[in-house]
Amino acid sequence: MRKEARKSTVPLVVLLLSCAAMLSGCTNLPATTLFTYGDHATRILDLLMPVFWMAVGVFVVVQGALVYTVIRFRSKQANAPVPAQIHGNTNIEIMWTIAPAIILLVIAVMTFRTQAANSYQPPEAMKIRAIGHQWWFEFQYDDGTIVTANDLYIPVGQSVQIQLEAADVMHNFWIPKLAGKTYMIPGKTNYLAFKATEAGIFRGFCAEFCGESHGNMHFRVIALDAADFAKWKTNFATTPAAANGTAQVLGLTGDAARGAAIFADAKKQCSSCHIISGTVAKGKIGPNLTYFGNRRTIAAGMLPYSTDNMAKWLQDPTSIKPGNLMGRVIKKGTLKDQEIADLVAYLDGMKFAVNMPAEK
Amino acid sequence: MSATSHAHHDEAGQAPLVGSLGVDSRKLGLWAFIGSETLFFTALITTHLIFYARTKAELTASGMLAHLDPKHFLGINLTSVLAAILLASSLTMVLALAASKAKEWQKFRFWLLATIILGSSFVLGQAYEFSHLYAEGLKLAPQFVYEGETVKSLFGVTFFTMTGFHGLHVTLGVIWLIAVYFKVRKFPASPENPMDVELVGLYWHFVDLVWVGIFTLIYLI
Amino acid sequence: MAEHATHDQHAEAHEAHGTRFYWMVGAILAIITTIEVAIFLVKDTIGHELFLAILFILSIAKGAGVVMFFMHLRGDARIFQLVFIVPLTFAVTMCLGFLTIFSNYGGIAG
Amino acid sequence: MAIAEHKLTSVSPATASSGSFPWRTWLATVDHKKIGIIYIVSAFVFFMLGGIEAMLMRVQLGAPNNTFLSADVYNQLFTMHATTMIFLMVMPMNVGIGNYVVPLMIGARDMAFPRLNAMSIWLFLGGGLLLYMSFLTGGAPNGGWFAYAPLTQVQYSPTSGMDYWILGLGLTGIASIAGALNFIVTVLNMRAPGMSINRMPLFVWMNLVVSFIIIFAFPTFTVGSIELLFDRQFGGAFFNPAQGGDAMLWQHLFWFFGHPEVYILILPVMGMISEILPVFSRKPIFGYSFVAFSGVGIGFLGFIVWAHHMFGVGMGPMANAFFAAASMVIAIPTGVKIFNWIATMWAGDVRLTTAMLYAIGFISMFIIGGISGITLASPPIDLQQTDSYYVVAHLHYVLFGGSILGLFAGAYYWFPKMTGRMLNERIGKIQFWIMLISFNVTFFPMHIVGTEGMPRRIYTYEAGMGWDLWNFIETVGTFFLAFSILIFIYNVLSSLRNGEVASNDPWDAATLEWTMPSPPPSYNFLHIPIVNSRRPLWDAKYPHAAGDDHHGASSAPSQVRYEYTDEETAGAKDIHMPSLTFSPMILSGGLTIAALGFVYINKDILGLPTRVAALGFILIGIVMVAIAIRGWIVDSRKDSPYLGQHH
Ligand code: HEA
Ligand code: HEA
Ligand code: HEC
Ligand code: CUA
Ligand SMILES: [Cu+2]
Repeated sequence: MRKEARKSTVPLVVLLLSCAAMLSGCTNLPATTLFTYGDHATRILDLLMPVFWMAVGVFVVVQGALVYTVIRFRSKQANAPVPAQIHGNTNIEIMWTIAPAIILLVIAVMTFRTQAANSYQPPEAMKIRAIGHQWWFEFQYDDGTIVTANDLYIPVGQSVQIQLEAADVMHNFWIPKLAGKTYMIPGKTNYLAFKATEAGIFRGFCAEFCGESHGNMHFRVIALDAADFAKWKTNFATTPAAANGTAQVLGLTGDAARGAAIFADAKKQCSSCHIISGTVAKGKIGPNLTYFGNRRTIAAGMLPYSTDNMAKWLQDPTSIKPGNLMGRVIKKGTLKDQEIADLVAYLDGMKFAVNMPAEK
Repeated sequence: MSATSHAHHDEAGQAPLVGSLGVDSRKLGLWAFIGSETLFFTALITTHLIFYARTKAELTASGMLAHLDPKHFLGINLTSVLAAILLASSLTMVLALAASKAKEWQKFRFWLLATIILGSSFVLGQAYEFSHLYAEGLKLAPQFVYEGETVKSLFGVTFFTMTGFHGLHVTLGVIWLIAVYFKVRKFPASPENPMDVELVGLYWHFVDLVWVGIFTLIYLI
Repeated sequence: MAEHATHDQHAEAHEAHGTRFYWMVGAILAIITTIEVAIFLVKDTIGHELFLAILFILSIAKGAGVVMFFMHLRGDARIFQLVFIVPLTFAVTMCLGFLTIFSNYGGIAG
Repeated sequence: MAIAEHKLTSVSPATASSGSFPWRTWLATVDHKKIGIIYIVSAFVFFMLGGIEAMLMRVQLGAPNNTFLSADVYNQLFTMHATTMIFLMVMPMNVGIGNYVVPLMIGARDMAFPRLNAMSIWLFLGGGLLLYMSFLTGGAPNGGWFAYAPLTQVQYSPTSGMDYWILGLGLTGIASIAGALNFIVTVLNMRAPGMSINRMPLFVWMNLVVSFIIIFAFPTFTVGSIELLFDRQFGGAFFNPAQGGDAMLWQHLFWFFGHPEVYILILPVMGMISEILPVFSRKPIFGYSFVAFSGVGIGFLGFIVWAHHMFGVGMGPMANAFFAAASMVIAIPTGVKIFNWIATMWAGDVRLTTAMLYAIGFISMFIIGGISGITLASPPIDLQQTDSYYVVAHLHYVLFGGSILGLFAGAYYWFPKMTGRMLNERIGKIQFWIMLISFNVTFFPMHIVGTEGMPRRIYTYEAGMGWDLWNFIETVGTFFLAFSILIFIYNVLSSLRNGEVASNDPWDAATLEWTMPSPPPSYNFLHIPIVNSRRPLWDAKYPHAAGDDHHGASSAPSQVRYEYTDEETAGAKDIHMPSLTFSPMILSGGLTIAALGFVYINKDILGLPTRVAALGFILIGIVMVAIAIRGWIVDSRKDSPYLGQHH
């Protein structure tokens, strides 16, 4: 009897864990796939749910049969007689070959329907080009006339078609709440179409291992109402105004105009890697920093956006994000604190108002 | 490789050559190995075909195919001769086997030597072909030069890798043939001889078979 | 699977091929090769599809000849046929599968 | 190992020696049982290494924003963890147990090619050592166990790590192919009289199937890694899109191998389960031919599902649908196995020994892993789950919950046969429950964090994602898991010294290996048994119960013996076994040294001297190989009834 009680710890543990799983499934966590705000992800969830319950059914039946058999037929005495020597039964075999086949057929048919819906590329979809870099995302609108990085702005209620490419190694583009993953592959172009159904800020990740800082390659999707999105686009398309203003950082006062000069200074090399439209900065190695003041994060999700964090980044990019390319040139001490303060003032000052939705 | 203990190890201590399946163990092992090698060479050939199709499509699209088909490198004359040599060596090989089974050692030595010579000529021919192609601009590099024009293509890489590994197999086959030649000479009375010959023969025919595939898929199409 | 098939049967199958037979097979294979090269030289006049079709048939015949008669797979123990044909099927599956996948470069995950 | 050795030498005249550890009889051995033990022990050592790597990873992931490991070290660790567990632990452990048990089960004196067998073990060790050398020489491989291009190209992975990976796995690959050929010939051609194909134990069946999978799956991997080596060292560009190569080609070549590989890891274990369940249910396996042929079916299907690892790469919905359907079909033969196992226990006399507990645990956990596999096989669902911890959960449920638990079942089952001592059952049961529970604590939450968006292969994560608690629990679980393995080690060491002495047939089993002394003498069977049913030993013990055994049995009883007179035993000296030889080891050593040369053949580390040294290594290696082949030929002549001296 005591041994039987022990035997039942397995299902108990599994049961407890699955209860816990359900509970946590009921919380809307930042990156969960179970609360969706995009048609692509919703269709997947609608497929997952019935498949999940079928799986639970199969699990309960088979696991139950296993545990029941073990408990029921456990040897009760040391010298039990040899049980009947049964070698098989063809009818039963056929039955339990067919039963799973039927379940699988149902799963397969549902799968194909979802596949068809999710791979459809609506011709009217807004086209956005997304390029994966080690370890950040570049986003281009309107054939490259608008270029930004790490914050993907999309309109709500309109299909967008992301054209996925990679500049170096493979990356994997994933916005759990909006759409399933699609790889970004050098030498190959992939397409992913989806539609956000609610305004909000959503988490995005690079999901394919892409080298040292793969774990630090995130992005944000900012889904704006159609009007707000149109406004964002118009604003972004206008060249940033001449730098002015100041910022308090590292206990110093940074001056934006001075920062702009530093940024443009060929010796400091910022301009050889970054683009800021309307300036001499035309480098294509790093993210486009136009309207950097609007960013939600710094360095592809490494740090939340703030002037302090920006200063931290400029002080020593490598310590923030191991292996990143900028750190090979900008090392600890390359920039003096005053220069950093000026640069922060410049970059932070470059912004316009956006009607930001909530994090979802 | 040698099977020394058999299931039917009878009391007289005389190891029979056949086991529970009624076949020779080494021969079974070799056939299975040949099965494995089939997939090895198919993977190499498939790689080549994928990139060749791409190069061809790109050259056609840019209108360069007419005078820049990578195929122009591969002289059909030399390769036909090589194919014929390898085929002939297969014939001499099987004749050597027949002779060894009939215990006609004189004949056997003649045909085996012929096989060795033909096989070596194939290797030499291939070495000549490689150096010739190299001089013409086809290198183990992702581009090749044809009459002064550089083409970005993996043709050289896939071609040399594939045929190189085939050539390596032929070389190993020649070494094995030579080893069998001397073994039979040293132990003419051994009843294992026909099987030794049969094994190296199987391997040799397989290498020929691979060339049948390469010749058609790479040189002709 | 042929259990305990006697060795002598296979041995007989081998002996059945005299040297003349091998010469004949060799000659046929040589002729096939000649035809292959010949149609290669005239391939522009016969059209690409026909050229490919003939070439495939000829080289399959050639390969089959080598395997069946030189390697004696025909008439040899079933197990040898099995361990050669099964991987050959996998190999063909792989080759055709890869070529199909690579010819149609979808670009859509689904 | 001391006791085991003592036992072996005491019964085997060929290895009789006294005093210190008989190095020679082990290093130059061609005995399948000794080779099996070397495999098992070295695979276990690699298990510890892979486990320690996992524990380091888990410590790093135990808390958000942790800085215990750097990103670079973490990446090396998970690459080496998976490479170790798959290629240096589960595969060789399967081969080791198979090596020991298969010849005994089919009534053979040894493997078909004993010297080739010895070569396999040393080559496997050479490959493993080469892989681990990379830690000392500037960085272990860091591209993940499937080494996706172009990250593994030299410009993105400039250390020599990936070269070590290619060549190390190349060596173990040759060892695996040679081993598989050996198994194929042994199983097909070395069976005792009457041991027909449809009477073979299912463990033997699964080893046969797996050997075929190995020889058909490994070549594509070999080609892929040769091409990768050409890319990295000899100016190729197969997988480098920047120069016209194709990153997808690597994935196809790898997974054409990689998927069959996972069945290479599980099928032998399923074979063990199919041996253990009937013995401890005191019944024959239910539906023998269904269980056997479902294994064959899984083997075949395994070759047409490879691209289910690539649903996200944009092959298009048609291709994905095909691979999805094919993957789902595999659930059918697998289900057949599961149901037949349950039916085997049904109405049986189920004795819950440690081995049996592990076998039941295997079924139980594998069901979970298999079902999560089915959700992954649906492309839309996979697009959310791929590259997330959900996959990590799936793969550990099938690999740990499957392979490892099954291997423990096999270990408890065959340990008495291999060493002559019983493992302690009480400790074993405690170990089982700790392991089963901590396994679930470690890996079940991974399903959840995966669903909650945690990507795999990230060295750290930010707080507030809802992942912290689960990751902490997983890390705690890992320590209990390690503890359970320490218990096992204790059990093995103490049982070797003073465990209960094992009789020939401690489990009341049914197959031929239990007719022999524990451990068996070097020549295995004094008289080769004559087999007349699927359960020769059982039928000899229970003639009345064997009556209804008309499946695959002929009317005559099997002739198995396990008691011999001294006189008969003395006759054993006439049994000729192949002699000790160092040639296989020298050959493997030569190949390993040459492989080391290839790692550096085109490296600019110290300029010319490196290349010269590398070339030197290659030449030394080739010379060693040549010497070894000569020695090999000479040695094999000694054993030839026609060419050798008379004994
Ligand atoms: C032992 C190893 C093993 C085994 C046996 C399996 C078995 C299966 N695996 Fe798994 N798999 C791995 C090891 C294994 N896998 C590994 C290591 C990876 C990750 C590689 C990496 O990326 O690092 C992986 C990844 C992986 C993926 C890719 C995920 C991704 O990266 O996106 C997929 C997708 O289809 C998949 C599917 C399956 C399926 C369908 C099975 C089936 O064979 C399972 C069949 C079994 C059952 C279904 C349970 C028993 C059946 C019944 C009780 C009958 C009734 C059932 C039903 C009706 C459903 N596996
Ligand atoms: C058979 C295969 C196998 C096995 C057994 C394991 C076992 C374990 N794995 Fe494994 N794992 C893989 C195969 C396996 N894994 C694969 C294929 C991957 C994918 C890799 C990739 O993405 O490329 C992976 C990835 C993987 C990850 C994900 C990494 C990532 O994506 O970032 C994690 C994380 O927790 C993990 C953890 C563990 C743990 C905790 C164990 C534990 O079960 C280990 C338990 C064992 C021990 C703890 C050993 C005992 C040690 C001691 C007792 C130490 C004491 C001794 C001395 C000091 C002498 N594994
Ligand atoms: C060698 C090229 C290089 C140079 C020089 C360089 N950067 Fe960068 N920079 C990068 C790269 C690459 C990244 C992206 C890093 C990442 O997220 O992985 C980056 C990121 C940034 C970011 C964060 C971008 C984002 O989208 O969050 C800022 C801000 C930045 N750089 C500012 C500067 C300034 C200011 C200078 C000059 C002092 C400079 N960079 C010099 C390459 C460079
Ligand atoms: Cu980009 Cu991971
Ligand atoms: Cu798979």
